[in-house]
Amino acid sequence: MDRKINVEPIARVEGHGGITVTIENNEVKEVRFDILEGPRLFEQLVIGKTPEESVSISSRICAICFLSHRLAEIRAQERALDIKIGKKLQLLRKLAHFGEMIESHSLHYYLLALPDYLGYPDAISMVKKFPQEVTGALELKKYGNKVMEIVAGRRVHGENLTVGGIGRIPTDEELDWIKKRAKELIIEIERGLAVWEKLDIPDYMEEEMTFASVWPEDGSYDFRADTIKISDGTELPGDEYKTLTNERVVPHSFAKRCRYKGRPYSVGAQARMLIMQDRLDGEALKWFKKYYNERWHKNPHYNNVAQAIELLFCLEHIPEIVDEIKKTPWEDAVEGRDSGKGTGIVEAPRGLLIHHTEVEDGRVKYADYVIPTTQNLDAAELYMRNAVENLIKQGAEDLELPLEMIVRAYDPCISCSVHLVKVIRK
Amino acid sequence: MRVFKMEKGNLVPFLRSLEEFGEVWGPVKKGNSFVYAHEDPEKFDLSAIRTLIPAKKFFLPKVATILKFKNGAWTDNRECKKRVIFGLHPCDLHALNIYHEFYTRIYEDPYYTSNREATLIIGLSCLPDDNCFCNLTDTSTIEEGFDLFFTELDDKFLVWVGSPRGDEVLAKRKDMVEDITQNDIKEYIEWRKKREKMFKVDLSFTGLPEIVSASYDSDIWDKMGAACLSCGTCTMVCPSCTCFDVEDEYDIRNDELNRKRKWYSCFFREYSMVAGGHNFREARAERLRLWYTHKLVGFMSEYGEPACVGCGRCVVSCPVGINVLSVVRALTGEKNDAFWAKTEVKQL
Amino acid sequence: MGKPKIGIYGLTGCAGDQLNILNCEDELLKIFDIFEVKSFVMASRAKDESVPLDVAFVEGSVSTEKDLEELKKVREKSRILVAIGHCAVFGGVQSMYMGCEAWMERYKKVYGKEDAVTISPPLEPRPLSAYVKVDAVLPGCPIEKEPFLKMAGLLAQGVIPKNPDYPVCAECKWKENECLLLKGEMCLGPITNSGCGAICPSHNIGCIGCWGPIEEENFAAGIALLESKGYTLDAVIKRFSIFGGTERGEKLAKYIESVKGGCNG
Amino acid sequence: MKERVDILKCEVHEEENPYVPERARIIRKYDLTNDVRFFQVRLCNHEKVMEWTTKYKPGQFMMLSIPNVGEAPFSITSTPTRPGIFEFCIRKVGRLTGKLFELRENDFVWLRGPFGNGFPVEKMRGKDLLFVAGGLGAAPLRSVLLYALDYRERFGKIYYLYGAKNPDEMLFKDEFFGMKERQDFDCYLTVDSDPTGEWPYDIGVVTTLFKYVKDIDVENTVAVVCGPPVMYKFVVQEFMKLGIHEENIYMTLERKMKCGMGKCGQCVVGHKYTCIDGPVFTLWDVKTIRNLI
Ligand SMILES: Cc1cc2nc3c(=O)[nH]c(=O)nc-3n(C[C@H](O)[C@H](O)[C@H](O)COP(=O)(O)OP(=O)(O)OC[C@H]3O[C@@H](n4cnc5c(N)ncnc54)[C@H](O)[C@@H]3O)c2cc1C
Ligand code: SF4
Ligand code: SF4
Ligand code: SF4
Repeated sequence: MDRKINVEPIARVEGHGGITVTIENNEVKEVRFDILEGPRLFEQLVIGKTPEESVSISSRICAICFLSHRLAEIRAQERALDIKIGKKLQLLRKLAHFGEMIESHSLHYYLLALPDYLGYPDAISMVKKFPQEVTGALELKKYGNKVMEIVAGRRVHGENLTVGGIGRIPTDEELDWIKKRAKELIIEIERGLAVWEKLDIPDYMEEEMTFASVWPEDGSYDFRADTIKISDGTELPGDEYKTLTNERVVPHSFAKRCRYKGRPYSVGAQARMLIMQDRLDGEALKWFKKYYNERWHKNPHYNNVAQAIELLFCLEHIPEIVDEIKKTPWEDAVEGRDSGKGTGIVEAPRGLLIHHTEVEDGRVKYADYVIPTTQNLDAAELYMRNAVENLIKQGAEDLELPLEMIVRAYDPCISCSVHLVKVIRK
Repeated sequence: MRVFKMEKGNLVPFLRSLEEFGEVWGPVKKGNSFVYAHEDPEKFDLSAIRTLIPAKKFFLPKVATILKFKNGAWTDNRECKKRVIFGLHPCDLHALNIYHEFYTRIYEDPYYTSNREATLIIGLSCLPDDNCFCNLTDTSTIEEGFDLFFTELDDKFLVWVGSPRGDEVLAKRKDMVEDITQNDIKEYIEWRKKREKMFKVDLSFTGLPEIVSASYDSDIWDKMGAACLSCGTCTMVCPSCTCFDVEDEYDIRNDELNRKRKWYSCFFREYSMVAGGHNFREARAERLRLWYTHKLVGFMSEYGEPACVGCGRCVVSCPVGINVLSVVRALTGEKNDAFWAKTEVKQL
Repeated sequence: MGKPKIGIYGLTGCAGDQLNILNCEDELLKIFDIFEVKSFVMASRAKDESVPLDVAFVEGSVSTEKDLEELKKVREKSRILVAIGHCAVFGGVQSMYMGCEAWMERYKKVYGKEDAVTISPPLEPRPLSAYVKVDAVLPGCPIEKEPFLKMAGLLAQGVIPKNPDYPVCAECKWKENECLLLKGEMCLGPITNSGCGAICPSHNIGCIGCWGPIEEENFAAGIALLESKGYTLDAVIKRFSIFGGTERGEKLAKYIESVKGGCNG
Repeated sequence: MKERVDILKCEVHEEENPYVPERARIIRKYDLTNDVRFFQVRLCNHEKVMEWTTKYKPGQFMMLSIPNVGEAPFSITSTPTRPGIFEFCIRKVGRLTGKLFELRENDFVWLRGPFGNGFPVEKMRGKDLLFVAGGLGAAPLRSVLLYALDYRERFGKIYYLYGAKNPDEMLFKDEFFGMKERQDFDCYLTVDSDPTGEWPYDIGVVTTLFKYVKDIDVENTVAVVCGPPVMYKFVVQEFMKLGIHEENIYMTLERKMKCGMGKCGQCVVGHKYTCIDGPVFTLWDVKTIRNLI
């Protein structure tokens, strides 16, 4: 049987991607995850711009995780320029970042991933059977958005958080609302988490995987750090990110590809949770223990539930972040120099995100961005190949949905992956 | 006019007590400027000079739904709110009087009238800063257009009663005021003298309407036009600017159609554009000329006074320094160091 | 008359505009109720590309041959085509060097060589109007919820909406902000389309121009003004170009040519 | 909150709000040219029909609303001497007019008005009248022309000169052809050019018709011109040649309007608001208020 399967565009992911599978004589010849999203050349756009401009531009890489991009770029710039910021600002950034996780994870878990497992084309169609879950999802999403709106300026591409500062500090009333609402919403995500228990998690793609995430120096489960941790035990200082990423260009994609020690690796909520599991606490820890099993190390579908648990973690921790913000006095940032190199490492909702910058006399001279989806592409291809091979053996007809589900499990943010490619230096 | 005096300490309790009539609004600090806000009167800043946006926002809201369309019929949608506004200076009150004439002439604007009837207006004396020139526009004192007016002297306020409503309000608060004495009048006269000496703007407005009319073809309009950003700031901050735009908006949330009106500006491109894309004032220079002729000449012939009340808002607001003072300076051949006058802006 | 049939499409961009549609949490079900959504790939697997559409919303710039193909297909079957977001309306940040440094050179700096990626030939990013007729626009990077709902409301009633013709400063004054430009900050409010509600100036942050150039922008005066406040011509031009899109890009290139020669890169 | 003491008034008064439009039904419509359409409408509220259609003056305009699209001013082309209906001729130029052209008979529009000063029909009494129209200018002129004809005995000589680009562009062609038969006034029609070759009357710009104007008492003549702005200059020159006084020469002007009541400001010229001080102006006004045309 010769067959060419083409799924394009992949629905319910952000951006344009396509999967091409070529099967000859019941043998898988090629499995390709194409990125069709056009090139935008971000690493070139920021050249010659000021650090602030570079932050505004590079956060446009992606709308869903604009804030992560923004925070990564801000961190890169602050390290390059040796700017030291105060604790209150740190906390405000953390709060906004938690908001982004909540927004993005609720969008992905409920609206983009769950419909597959439950057999619906989209979340809107689920309303009849799962009214509480869908409205709960929208409430969570709205809340995450509201947190970003308050702290980061707006829902998408807010400009309030800047290099070394913030335009407007949220008022106490706003902060109190954030805290109060976080507590109210915990019930919603727990309701959503309960759905997972009833689902059948496919196993036709499983294979042991390497994971990577940030490794916060203060021992907390957080989304920003200057160190990367890999599941083989390696700890890398941020500046040495290339040891992990090793980006290369492939002809079928405007997104570059990454491999660690010649093997695909994976980033995202699943990676974070496996690497930082000892740092979980509260209800989030209980749910993790409930759902954790050996397959987490070899099956990308668990990224979905990892996101939902992370969402709960964020909601649980927001009240204490708010309390601390309120009692911490404002300190102005300490200015450093106007030339230097720096790497900013954060966790975007869909995984490790790296912005590297080089600034000379207050202007960006060189930039390199490594995006989570770029890092996950090879892993996704590997799992898809496994899936196709096993499914053919089982004589399955419908290959499209299983493949799409694998892609969607990565919550890929294709538009970012594309532009984010390594600059070849002569 | 009836006058009383009030101890300084009585002001805040007095204003607080007015909440019984409506929301009490007054000038509060925002950055280095002031805005009218509904706050506790304790926060009102008596030293406030001009607010960023004048009190016209209460009578012609920035954006308001005037009509709703439902089941085949348009219905009046008047949202009026009872308010007490404290802190209007003489220039602001003159501007409100202009508003009143304008919005009641020939056709009475029902929205304006409702808002006005729902508002208690309490004026407050002020001491000019470097950009105030109400002495030149003859608007530095006020006789009418308020319910009460407070003049702040060293240790007390004089409270002038300007309307039966004001009288009624005061009548119920007799314990907060006292009759004035001969000495109070003397103090007031001293205060007036001191205030008059404080005006700094050195410029003559004599013969201005004629000068502006005669300068119709002057090339200063083109020079200004080259620098003007058409940002509309001047018209938004000017207390005597009245223009608005009307737009229909369909609200999918409530399935209803709202006809809205919102502030608009003669500096915007489409203001003078008619069918076929023809624009009667294509060049920014023409729009500037319209504004200044309207403010300084047109109004004069209609109402016998210029529409400029000397509040200085355009002086502190236009990013390129186009304002009544710099324009008058240019027209009368005085030294002018406004950005637009100093800079040659080369257009493409 | 049945419900208007609509499609929501994305070409090359960050998907922020589609996301902001999904971000209308309280109104999302309503939107799906008043319109018959035939295609919204970012939100649903179900789609039907075979029927003609009353309204197509298209996000993103045309940056590959594939984008162009898709755009033409959508145009053909839609009665009203609405460009949403800066990329679709003006070209997006990716078009900031239009009229300037050769795009292919920059492309090669990123991908190594001209034909490194063979999947679909890349094009220098341009707005939709560079290729097809656009009936209505909603600018913004990204679009905002309120103007979108307003626009959707009118479209649902069969009326083609029109955007305001005035700049951010107007909304900024309505918000009663102190002017940042007067404080010497680089604010692009006067030359930028309103619609965002002057968010950035309301946060004490100079407008970076993300709603794109207003039709009648006086950028020459803007440049002169910022230069008088101590910014270098180069710095001003760079800032103006970020969200200038293809059109301002070309104007700026001409301007620079006339004052100093060279390019905005 | 505490009950508020009632010093400040906040009730919405029952009196008529001049911003609220009345519903009207399109009872007849047909094309006058390929982009100008004639609309006859009748108010749905029977009680208001007679009041509204008798109280306006020729030269006044109504604000016509279509929900969701907005409102715009249109000259009334009918005359109060023939009450019961309003008539408009409308050129399709944009959003509102475009939508209006999609409407069918029995559909609704919404009206408020009348607004504007209108023609000084009282002042015209006993005078000779010289009407000159170009293109769409025939719309407001038709109103005052029909009015004058209905009160024929009140006026002296009446001339009506009308020019259109070509026969297809002439509004109310049949009506005016019919008028040419009338003995009690002089109606002259012209077209700039005649591609059909069937045009029975003059060919040439409207000013060429002035050759027919004879024996008017210039001291006692009111002249009215309506048409595209470019036409005014030439027609006015002809009036001046005849010796008609500046204050007896009237013209209607067009500006953007959002309220019709001298509030929104968009029609302002100098210190005049076209909607209340106009749309009818004298030549003297036009000369003193620069920028008017
Ligand atoms: C006193 C008066 C009487 C008029 N009488 C007639 C008439 O009898 N028949 C006729 O066909 N037209 C008449 N007009 C013109 C008519 O009002 C415009 O053609 C109409 O407003 C265009 O609306 P639109 O929505 O279709 O066009 P739009 O889509 O709004 O715009 C098309 C163009 O018209 C301009 N425009 C918008 N609103 C107005 C407005 N209220 N007035 C003028 N231009 C505007 C716009 O700036 C744009 O350039 C009259 C205008 C006035 C002021
Ligand atoms: S005069 Fe000044 S404030 Fe007014 S529109 Fe022009 S630039 Fe803006
Ligand atoms: S802050 Fe910016 S947007 Fe606001 S008025 Fe000033 S220049 Fe305009
Ligand atoms: S203020 Fe400017 S940069 Fe900020 S959102 Fe509005 S248009 Fe964009």
